[in-house]
Amino acid sequence: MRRREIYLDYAATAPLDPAVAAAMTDCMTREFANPSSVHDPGRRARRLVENARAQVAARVGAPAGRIFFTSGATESNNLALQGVLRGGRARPHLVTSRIEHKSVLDTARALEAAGVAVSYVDCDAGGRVNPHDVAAAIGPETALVSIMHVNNETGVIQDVAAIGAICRERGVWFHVDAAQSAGKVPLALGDAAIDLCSLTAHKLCGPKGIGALYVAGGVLLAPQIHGGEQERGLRAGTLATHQIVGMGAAYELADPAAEAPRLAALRDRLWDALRAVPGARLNGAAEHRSPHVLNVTFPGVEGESLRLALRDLAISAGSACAADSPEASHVLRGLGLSDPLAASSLRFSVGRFTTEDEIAAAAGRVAVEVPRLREVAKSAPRWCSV
Amino acid sequence: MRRREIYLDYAATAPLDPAVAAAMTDCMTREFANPSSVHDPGRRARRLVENARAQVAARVGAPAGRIFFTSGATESNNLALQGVLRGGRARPHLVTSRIEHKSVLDTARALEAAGVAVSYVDCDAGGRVNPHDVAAAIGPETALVSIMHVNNETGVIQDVAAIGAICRERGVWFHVDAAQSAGKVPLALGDAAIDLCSLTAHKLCGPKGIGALYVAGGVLLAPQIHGGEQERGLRAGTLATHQIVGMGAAYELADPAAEAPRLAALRDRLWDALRAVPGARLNGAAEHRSPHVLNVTFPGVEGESLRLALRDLAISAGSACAADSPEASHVLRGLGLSDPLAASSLRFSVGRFTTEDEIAAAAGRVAVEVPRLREVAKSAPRWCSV
Amino acid sequence: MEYSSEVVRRCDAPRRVGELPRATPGLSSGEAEDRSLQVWVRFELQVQDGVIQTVRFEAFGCPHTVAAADLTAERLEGQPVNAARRVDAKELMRELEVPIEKLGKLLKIEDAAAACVSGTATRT
Amino acid sequence: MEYSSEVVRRCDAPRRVGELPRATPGLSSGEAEDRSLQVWVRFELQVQDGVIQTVRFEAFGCPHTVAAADLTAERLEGQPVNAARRVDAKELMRELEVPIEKLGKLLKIEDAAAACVSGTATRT
Ligand SMILES: Cc1ncc(COP(=O)(O)O)c(C=O)c1O
Ligand SMILES: Cc1ncc(COP(=O)(O)O)c(C=O)c1O
Repeated sequence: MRRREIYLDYAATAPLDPAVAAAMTDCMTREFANPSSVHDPGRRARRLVENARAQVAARVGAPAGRIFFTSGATESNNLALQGVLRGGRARPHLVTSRIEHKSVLDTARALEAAGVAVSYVDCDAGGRVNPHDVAAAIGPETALVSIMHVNNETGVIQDVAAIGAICRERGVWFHVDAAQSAGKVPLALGDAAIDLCSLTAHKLCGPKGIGALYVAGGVLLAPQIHGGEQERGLRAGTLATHQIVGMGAAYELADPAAEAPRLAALRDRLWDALRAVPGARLNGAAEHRSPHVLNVTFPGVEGESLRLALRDLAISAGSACAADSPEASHVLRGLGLSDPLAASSLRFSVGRFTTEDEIAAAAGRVAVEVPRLREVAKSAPRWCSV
Repeated sequence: MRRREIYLDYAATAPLDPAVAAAMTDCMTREFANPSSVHDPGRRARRLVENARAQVAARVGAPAGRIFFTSGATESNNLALQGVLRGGRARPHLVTSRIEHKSVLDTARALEAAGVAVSYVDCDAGGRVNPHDVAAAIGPETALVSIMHVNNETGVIQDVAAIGAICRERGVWFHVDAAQSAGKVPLALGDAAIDLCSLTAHKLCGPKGIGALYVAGGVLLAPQIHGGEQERGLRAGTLATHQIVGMGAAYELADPAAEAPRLAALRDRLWDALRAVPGARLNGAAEHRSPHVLNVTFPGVEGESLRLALRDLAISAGSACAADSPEASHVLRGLGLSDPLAASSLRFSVGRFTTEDEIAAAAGRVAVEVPRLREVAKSAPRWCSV
Repeated sequence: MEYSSEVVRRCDAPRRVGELPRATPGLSSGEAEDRSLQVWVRFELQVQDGVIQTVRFEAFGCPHTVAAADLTAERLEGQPVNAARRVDAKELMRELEVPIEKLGKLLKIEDAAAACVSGTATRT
Repeated sequence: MEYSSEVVRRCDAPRRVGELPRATPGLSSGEAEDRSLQVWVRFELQVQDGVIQTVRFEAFGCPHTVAAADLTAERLEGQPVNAARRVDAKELMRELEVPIEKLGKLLKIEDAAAACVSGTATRT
């Protein structure tokens, strides 16, 4: 028998908070009408939607009217990038980084195929994008800069304030993918030099399949999903009231001031235990980190075998979207890791329901399996561990 | 005090079936992992997703591997049309009808702005599109024909078999918007001459915010939401397990053979009562109708005032997506109704939880309010009622 | 569309709907319409000694139009006949909380009331 | 990635991991690698009278590679030495239910075993 499952993959997704589930169940069973219908039950559903919009807006410091619901941060990222760059206006140039989430990078690639020029800024060995590099990449044709707030693999926080200031100065719109950071790292969109910001519910103990795009006043976006007047014409489709209610509840519940220190303590405790494993290395700058992610390389241990050995831990090699792909993480390679080292890395991510016992148990399991697997490859050539 | 609310707007959306809600709640509280994660909880979530895919596929007579989840039929319609016509291949011509859902018509309009030629076929006074008109509109440049199965305002069923046969013969792909029909009007996609078919859960007592696109083998679609390998690269974004489970349960539960006759009986009973109101006219051919929709014009009664008077009935003027817009229904105008007559029309739609008492009560209310409002406009000029 | 409770109340039970008997002394009527806005309004006034005694209306229009016509009919009673020229759509909108996009319709109430005293209107 | 229960069992507790003592009589070893696939495999055989007596392996690779190396080591024991030339990756794949995209890695098992008897390989 395997030990009880330990879930340390909050950066992939998080369990629903019971309070969120209760709000959703209540909505699902009571208010089923279409929020776009003008009859009474439709209006009641609409009020739930608008209440949730206000909850999300309050958490990210934005006016409610600037929050537009989507099916998740993937769609929000697509809408931000395609909405600006497929808008048919001039300035067909996008600046982004090499360590963005696939939903930004693949969209950038699709835009390239459609004739948009894209500049990919590198990060440093600590996983940070230098604002000066962004400034250098901006040209007269640049319409948009897209840089994530917190990286999903390393937890590294980018300096979106400095990058935003540069964008303002250069008259370029700035999109921030805040899928990982919202509710964990403070973000006040109304005051920030940020024009577009992608949000999602499921990383914050809310439901999967619902997210939002913050669109600052004055930003012109071409809708990508047409039909119907929902979300003021920016995103058509029947509003999923229970999903929106769930996102609202999750954002209202999230209390970064209280939760971030607790998560950081769990993460640090885990790293304290794991650094005792010989050769273990932390990926990403130790400062500037979101409290919930820890990415560690165990040189000389093949990644897939390590994950199988640690299958009682729900952890991940990189992002879940590419979990089954054999390619090494583009993020870790962006930090300068070799393919074998990138593959020998594990992402641990903690969250609301993570306990100290789970952290201790997980560290204990890693401390057993890494040396055992190194035994299997004891005489392996040097390239396996550098 | 108003009477108890009577919900007759199933074509806008339907309440969750309690069995669907139970399946979703179970999933929400137990299996929260990301279905793309390779660890055990991720795999369990993946199995739930694949089980639901099979349930949906079975209901529409398609192989499970040809069903791709989206956020709803609006997105599916967008993906089908944009995916074919923005694919960068030749043949930039789309054939559709004037009475499609806004998510098809607005997408067609967006494609026109991007240089695609679009032909809009008219319907006859009964709301049916003549397959010969579709044939006549197809040219050498035509890539896709998009015709809905059941119209959301009139309930009229289009002859998708005949249209599909024409498309096959002419070597053109055929997309069917089956948002209203799935689970109510028989549809066996595997055997039909249909290449793309849009589905949604919420019209069938499933959750809002989840749908699917059926894509026949060999059909090439350009993804519209990029990033991540979900849905075999056709639609990125974290899969919303509970939503997908809900859709699967809803499609499995739906039993058109048993439900369609019951709905048709309710609808016919309502029409029997309403036709007693002087001047009441049925919109849409009496044959070829989905069992759940009844669209009636009450000439000489202004629509908005009628809806206010009948506010204890949750019914609609047209589609919910445009419920708040002052424009007359494009569908009813397509059938040849004048603006005042289109505006004087009501859509009643019945569903799983509609009772005979509700039908009787609704008919009674209409029979009171229509004559009362006609009194207010007794000497109104002729244009108000023709 | 949102309606103020006053609009709802008046639509549910308008108090001055109908026509005055043809033989009514001092009867005048006026109407106005805008087909593109799908609105038609008619007032009938009974005037005696320059003072409006009784008002009746009919309307084909949205709830705001019906409520505003009902309110106008009520207000005109007891006023000097010239008041019919001075019906103010903007004031009706404020009082009944009518959204601005309905202004065009409410202007027909001004026109119909004014037509009662302009002498040009006859019953259609 | 899905693993057959046999793969999981062998990865959890491979039975022939390690090295034979340097002084073992009849010791031969062979290894193979593919850096682009991130796989390295080494076998050591103790051969006596033309028969493989004992086999040990080491591997840096995915679970399928490790399991297949363990199975190969086990199978070779008691076989004539030429069996090391006839390890069949396809057969290992069938037996362990290895997906086709892993074939390249398993071919390195063939190579490493064969290298033991080709006389070219030495311990690195
Ligand atoms: C940084 C980042 N951006 C975007 C996404 C996509 O969000 P969603 O799952 O809501 O589509 C994720 C997670 O999947 C993420 O970590
Ligand atoms: C015919 C038709 N197509 C498409 C849609 C859109 O479906 P969804 O609400 O799932 O986006 C609807 C209903 O809203 C519909 O009735």
